[in-house]
Amino acid sequence: MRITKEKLRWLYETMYRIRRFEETMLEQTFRGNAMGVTHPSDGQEAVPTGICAHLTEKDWIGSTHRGHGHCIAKGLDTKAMMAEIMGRYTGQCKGKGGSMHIADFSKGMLGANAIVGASVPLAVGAALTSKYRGMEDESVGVAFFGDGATSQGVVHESMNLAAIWDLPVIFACENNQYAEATPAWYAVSTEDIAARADSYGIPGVQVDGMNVFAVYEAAGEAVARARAGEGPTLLELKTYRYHGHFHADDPKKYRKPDEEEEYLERDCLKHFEGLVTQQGAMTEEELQGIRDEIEQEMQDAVDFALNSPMPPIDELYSDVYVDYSNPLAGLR
Amino acid sequence: MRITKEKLRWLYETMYRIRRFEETMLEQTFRGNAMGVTHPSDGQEAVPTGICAHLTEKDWIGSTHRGHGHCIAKGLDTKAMMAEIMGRYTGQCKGKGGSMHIADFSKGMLGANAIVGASVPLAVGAALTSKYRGMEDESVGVAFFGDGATSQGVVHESMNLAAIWDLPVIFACENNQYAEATPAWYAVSTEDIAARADSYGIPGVQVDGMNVFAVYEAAGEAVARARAGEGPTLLELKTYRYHGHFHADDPKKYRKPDEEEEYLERDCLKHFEGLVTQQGAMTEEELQGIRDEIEQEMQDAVDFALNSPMPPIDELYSDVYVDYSNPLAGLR
Amino acid sequence: MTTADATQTRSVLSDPGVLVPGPGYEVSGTVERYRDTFNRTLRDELDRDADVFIMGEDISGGFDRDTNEPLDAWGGPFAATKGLVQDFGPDRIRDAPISEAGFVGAAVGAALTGLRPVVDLMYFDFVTVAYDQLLSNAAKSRYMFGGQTKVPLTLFARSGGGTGHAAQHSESFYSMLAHIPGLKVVVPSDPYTVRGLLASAIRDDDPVFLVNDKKLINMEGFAPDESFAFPLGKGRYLKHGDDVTLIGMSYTSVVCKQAADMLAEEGIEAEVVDMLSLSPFDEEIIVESVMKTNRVVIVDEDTPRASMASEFAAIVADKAFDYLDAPVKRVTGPHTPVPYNKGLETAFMPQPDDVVSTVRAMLDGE
Amino acid sequence: MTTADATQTRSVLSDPGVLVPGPGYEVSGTVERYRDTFNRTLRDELDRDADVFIMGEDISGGFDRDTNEPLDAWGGPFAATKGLVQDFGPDRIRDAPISEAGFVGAAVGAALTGLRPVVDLMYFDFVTVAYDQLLSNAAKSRYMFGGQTKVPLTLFARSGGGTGHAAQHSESFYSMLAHIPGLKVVVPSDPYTVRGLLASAIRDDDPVFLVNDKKLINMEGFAPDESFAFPLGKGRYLKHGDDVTLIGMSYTSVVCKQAADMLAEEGIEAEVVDMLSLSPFDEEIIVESVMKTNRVVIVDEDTPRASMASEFAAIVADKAFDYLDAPVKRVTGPHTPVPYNKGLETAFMPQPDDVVSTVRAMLDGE
Ligand SMILES: Cc1ncc(C[n+]2csc(CCOP(=O)(O)OP(=O)(O)O)c2C)c(N)n1
Ligand SMILES: Cc1ncc(C[n+]2csc(CCOP(=O)(O)OP(=O)(O)O)c2C)c(N)n1
Ligand SMILES: [Mg+2]
Ligand SMILES: [Mg+2]
Repeated sequence: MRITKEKLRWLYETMYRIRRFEETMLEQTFRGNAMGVTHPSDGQEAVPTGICAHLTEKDWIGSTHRGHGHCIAKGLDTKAMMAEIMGRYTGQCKGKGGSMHIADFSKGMLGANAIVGASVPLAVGAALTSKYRGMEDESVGVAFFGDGATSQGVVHESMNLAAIWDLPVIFACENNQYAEATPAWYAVSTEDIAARADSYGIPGVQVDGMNVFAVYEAAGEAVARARAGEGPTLLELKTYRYHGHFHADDPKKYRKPDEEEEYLERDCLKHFEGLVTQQGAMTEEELQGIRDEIEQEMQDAVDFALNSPMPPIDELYSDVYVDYSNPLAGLR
Repeated sequence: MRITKEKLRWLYETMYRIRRFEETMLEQTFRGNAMGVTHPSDGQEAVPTGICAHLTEKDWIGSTHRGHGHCIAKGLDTKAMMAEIMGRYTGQCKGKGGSMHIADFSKGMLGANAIVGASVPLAVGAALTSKYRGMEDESVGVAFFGDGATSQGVVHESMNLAAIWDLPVIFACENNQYAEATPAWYAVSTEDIAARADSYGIPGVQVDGMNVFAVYEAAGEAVARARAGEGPTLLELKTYRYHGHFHADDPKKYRKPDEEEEYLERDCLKHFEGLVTQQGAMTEEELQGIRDEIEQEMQDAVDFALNSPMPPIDELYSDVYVDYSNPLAGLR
Repeated sequence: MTTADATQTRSVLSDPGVLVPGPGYEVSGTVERYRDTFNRTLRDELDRDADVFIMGEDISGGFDRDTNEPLDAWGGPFAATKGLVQDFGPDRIRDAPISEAGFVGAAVGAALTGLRPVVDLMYFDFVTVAYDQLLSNAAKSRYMFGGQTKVPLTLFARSGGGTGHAAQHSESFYSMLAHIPGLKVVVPSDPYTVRGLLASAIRDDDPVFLVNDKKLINMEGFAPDESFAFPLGKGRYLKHGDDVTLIGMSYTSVVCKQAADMLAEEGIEAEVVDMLSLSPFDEEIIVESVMKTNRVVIVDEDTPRASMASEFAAIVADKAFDYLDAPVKRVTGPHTPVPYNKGLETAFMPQPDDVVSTVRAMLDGE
Repeated sequence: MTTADATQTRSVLSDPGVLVPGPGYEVSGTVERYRDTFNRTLRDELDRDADVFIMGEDISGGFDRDTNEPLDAWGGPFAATKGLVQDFGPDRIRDAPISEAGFVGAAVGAALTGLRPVVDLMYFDFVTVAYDQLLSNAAKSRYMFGGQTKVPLTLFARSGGGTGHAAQHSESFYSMLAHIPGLKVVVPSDPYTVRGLLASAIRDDDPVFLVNDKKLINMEGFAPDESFAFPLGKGRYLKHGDDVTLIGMSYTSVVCKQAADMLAEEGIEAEVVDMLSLSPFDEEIIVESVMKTNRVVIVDEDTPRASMASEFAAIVADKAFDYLDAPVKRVTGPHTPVPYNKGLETAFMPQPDDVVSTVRAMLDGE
C-alpha cells in the first residue's frame, strides 16, 4: 500500500480532529452548552477517516446518531457543527437539527440519523442516482451503521436491493461491539457480520477498525469496485467507543476495565503515531504541528458557537415544505 | 426413512385434499361465489403436507396470502374454509376474513396473512410462548413464507431473534420461484435461500418441495431439533405454483411452457402415487378410495357454503375489541 | 396521446374553488377511464423530465427467461404502469423486491441526490411497512436539516373497500398521512383531477402521497389532452346549493354528488365540495360554503377517530362557527377494520343513502 | 412496596369523571416520581401474573462478560425497568435486538398464544418502525379472524418535546394510534393515573398503547400503595369551573391546570378535563363540561391536522353544539417536526400562556 505524504497528513489530521472535536463537544455538553443529547465517537476515528479518505464531495455518505466522525471525515466545518450542537442559527442546520441531525448536502453528507438503520437505504438511493446517471461522475454511496443496526430489517433490505441492482455502495458496519449497553454477542446471531455478505452474493471483509491503514486499504478496494460498476461491498470494521453510549452514560456499568484497556492500547492515533515516526514518514514535530492547529480550530469552533445567535422563533415554522408557507402555524 | 401406513395415507389424503380444494375453490370463484381475491396453491401441496405431518394441534403455524394448503395440512375443516371464502357466517372467521385471513386458533393456525412477511414474527412469538413455558408441551412454531417474502426486513429480524433466543421455530420458505410476476432470480440476491441460514448461525436445508418424502424427512429433523430445544432451522422448499398468482392471473404471460411442464412432470401427487404403488405400500384402489372420499368432501363443502347464511350486518361492529362495545359504530 | 375521434371539447366545471382551468376556459380532451388517464399522465411526466423514474413491485412484472428483458407482463396493479417499460426501459420503470421500507428509503435517498422518484406502493395498506422511511426521513429531512435540501418524491397507492380484499388490503387511512408535517397528501376523484394532481405531485419539490380509491380506477370521465398542473391544496365545487354543504374527498366526492342529486329530487339543494387535497387543504372553500349554507355534512371512508373528517369538522367549528345553524355531522367508515363479506363491506363504506338520511335528519331537527 | 413513613393518606380528587376510587374514597399511598410509580406497577403486574413479561431494547441492558448474566446496567430508558431483571430474570425482562418490527410481531405472536407481553418501544418515534405489526396484526387479528382470538398486548414509549432530542425522538403522534380500530391508547398524566392505567392496560385483553410524556417522568405526585385498575376510556376533572372548559391529555393536562390557575387569578374559572384515554375516550365528560361552560379550548402537543384535538373539537361541534357560545379553539403543536434549539422547542410545545391568551381572546370576542 502506498500513501502520499499529503494523504498521510490528512489521515492524522482527520482522526485527531474527530478525537478533539468529541472531547471538546463533551466538555461543552457538560458545561450545559449543548442543548440535547450527544453520542461521541472517540475511539472509532480510524473508520470514517480510512473510508472517507477515498471519497470526494460528489460521493454521498449516510450516517447515524453517532455521526460527528463521519461529518468531519467528509469535510464538514467544525465551526458549523459545534454551533449546531449548541443550537445556534449559524449551525449546520440553523440549530434545528442538533447533534443527531447534522447534514451538509454541499459536501455529500446525507445527514446523521437518529433512527437506527434508517439512513442505510438513503445511501443506497444516492448510489442509485449515480448509477441512474450512468456513473457519469463515478460517485458512490457509503452507508455507515453500527453492529446494533444489523438487526434492523431495513438494513437487510438495503443490501438485497444494492446487490440485485449492482449499485455503487459500501456498507460500512462499525462494529464497536455494543448497542447502548447490549453487547453484539447477545444481539447479533453471527460471529462475523462481514460473512453476512454471502447472503447477498457480495464481498464481505472484516477489518481492524483501530488501524487506519487497514481501513484505508479495504475501503480503497471497495470504493474502486463500486466506481468500476462492480457493485456493493460489506465492510465490518471492528472498533470500540471509548465513551459511554451518550454523553451521560457510564460504560463501566456494563464493560470490564481490561476490555477498555486493550482497545486503548490499540488506539488509532497512538498506532498511527508509532508507525509513521518509526518508519520515518512523519516526524513528531509535524504531528505536534497538526495537533496545535487543531487545538486552535477547536477553540475557534467553541468561540464561534458560543458567540452565535439563536435562531429566531419564526424558524419554527419554516422549512416544513419547499413551496408554500405553513398554513397551520400552531393553532393558538 | 420409515413411515407408517397411516401416515402415508395421511400424506396422500392431505395433498389430494389441498389440490382438490384449490380446484374447487377456483371453480367457485369463477362462478362468482367467492367474494374477493383468492391465491391458489396447487402444485405446492407437498410442502405444507410434509411439514405439518410432524405437527399436532399444540404446534403453531403462521401463513400467507396463499394459505389454503397450510390450513388444510394443519387440519382445518374444509367446510368452514369454503364458507369463509364465500363470505358466509358459518365460515372459519364468520365471513369477516375471507381467503387471505383464514385462521383457526383451536388448531394452532395463526392465520393467513395478506401482508407479505408479516406472519413470520408471529410464529416466532408462538415459539417464544412455548419456550417461556419451559417447552412443557414441546410445541413449536412454523413460519411459512415465500421467496418474495425473503426480501422483507421483518423476516430477517425474525430469524435473528429466533437464533439468539434459540427458539423452537422452523422457517419454511416456499420458493415457488415467483413473487407475483417477479422471478426470484431477479429479486433475491442469492442463489440458495437456504444458505442465508449461515447469517444466523442456524442450519439451512434446501429441499425438493415437489417430493413429499423429502419434505417429510427434512421437516422431521427440523421439528425434532426444535422440540429438543436446539433452536431454529431454515428450510428452503423448491416448488412451483401451477396457477397464476391469484385466481385471475395468467402466468403464461411471464413463464415459459417448458418450465411449467417440467414441474407438472414432477407433480407431487403423481410422484407419490408412482412411488407407493411401485413399492407396494399402497394400491391404486386405496388411492382411488381416498380420492373418492375427498371428491365427496369437496361437494359437501361447496353445498355447505352455498347454503350458509350471510353474517348479519351487526357483525360489522363486533370483534373490534374484547371487552367493550364499539362506541363509534359509524358516524352516520 | 388520444385518438382524434375520442377527442372532445368540454367546458370544465369552473368555480372559485378551481383555479385551473379558469372561468370560461375551454379545453380539448377525452372521456376515458381514470386508470388510463393515470397511465397517460405518468407517461407525460416521464417524457417531460429525464430525472423522473418509477419504482415498485411488479410495475412491469415478469422477465423473458432467455433474454432477461422485462416483459411488462403485469404493468403494475390495476395496470397503472402498463406499457411504460417498453418505452422507458427497466431503469426508469424499475421493478422492486418486496421491501417497501428499503425501496421507499432508497427513493428518498435518490430524491435527496437529485432524482424525482415516483413510488408505486400497490395497496395503500402497505404504507405501514414503509412508515418509518416516510415519516422520519421523507417528511422530516428538509426541516431537520435546516432547509438545505428537498425531497421531490411522489408515492401512490390504491385505497378503499369495494373489491372484497378484506382487512389488510382495503384501508383508507390517509388521515394518518395528512397528520405528518412535511408530507403532502392529495385525493383526486376523477380523471380530470388525477391528471392535474399527479402532474403537480411529480413536479412538486416536496414529498406528495397520491391516493387512488379502487372504486375510481375504472370510472370514466373527462380528462384534458394536454398535461396540466392542478394546484395542490385546492378544493373545488362539484355542485352549488344553498341548503347544506356536503364535503367529500377521494371516492366520497362521488358519493356526495350522488347524494346531492337524490336530495335535489326532494327539493333540497346541497352544495358539494370536493377537497382533492388533504395536506395542505383548502380551508377557504370549506368556510366559504358553510357561510352560505349554514350546515355541513362531512363524508369520508376513512375511520372516524382523529381523521380528516374530524379535522374539517374542527375547522368549521372554529372558523365558521357564527354561521352554523346545526351540529356538524360526519358520515364515515366505522371504527372497525374492513370486513370481507360483501354486505358488511358495503355497510362499512359511506353510501349516498347514509348521506341523504343524515341531511334529512339535520333539516328535520331544526 | 412503599416505606411506612412515606405513606400518606390522601383524599383523591373524585368526580363523576373518575370511577375509581369513588366519591369519598380514601386510599393510602405515597408521593413519588412518575417513573417510580411506573416501575413499581410493572413489578406488581409481574408478581400478579406469571404470563406477563417485558421485552424491549436495553430494558435490563448489559451482561456480565464472564457469566453472561444480565447486569441491569441500564434498566431501560429513564430507568423504567430498573431492578426488575434481578427479581424476574432475563426470560421475563427480555432484552431485544434493535428490530422493533420483529419483536413487536413476536409479542403479538406470544399474545395470540397465551402470554401477556409488555413491550417497551423506548422513544415514541420508533413506533413507525413497528407500525405494520401494530396496525395489521395487533389491531386487526381479532376482527379479521372473526373474534376467535384476542391480543392481550401492552406497549409503552416516551413521547414529547422538552429534552432537546430533536425531530426523531420527540414526537407525540398518538393521534395516529388512536385512529387505528382495534388498538386502545391511554395517556396518563401523573403517578396516580399511570398506576391505574398501566395495570388496566396489562390486564386488558386488547392491545393497549400507553404513552409516557417525557416531561411527566420525573414529576412527583400521589400514587396509591395498592395496585388498582383505572378504567380505560374514562377522563377526569382536574378542576371545576363555569367559564370555559380546557381539555388536556398526557402532559397538556398539566399545562391546562397551570393555565387554569393563572386564569383563576384573573377571576376566570376554567374547568379542566384530563382525558387520560384517547381510544376509547370519554365523550360524556367532554359534553357534560361544555354543556356547563359553553366554551372549550383543547390543548394538545401533537401536531394539529387530523389529531385528537380535531376529534374532540368535532365531538363538541356535533354533540354539544347547542350549548356552545364561542368557536371551538385548539392550542396544539404546529404542523412542523420538533426542532432542536431550546427556544424553538419551547415554542413548539403548548405553554400555559398560550392557553391563557386563547381563553382571554375567546372571552373578549363575545
Ligand atoms: C429504531 C431505533 N430503535 C432504537 C433506538 C435507540 N438507540 C439509539 S442508538 C442505539 C444503539 C445503536 O447501536 P449501534 O447500531 O451498534 O450503534 P452505536 O451506538 O454502537 O454507534 C439504540 C438502541 C433508535 N435510535 N432507533
Ligand atoms: C407488504 C406487502 N407488499 C406487497 C404485497 C403484494 N403481494 C401479495 S403476494 C405478493 C408476492 C409474494 O411472493 P412470495 O412471497 O414468493 O409468495 P407466493 O405468492 O409466491 O406464494 C405480493 C408482492 C403484499 N401483500 N404485502
Ligand atoms: Mg455499536
Ligand atoms: Mg413465491
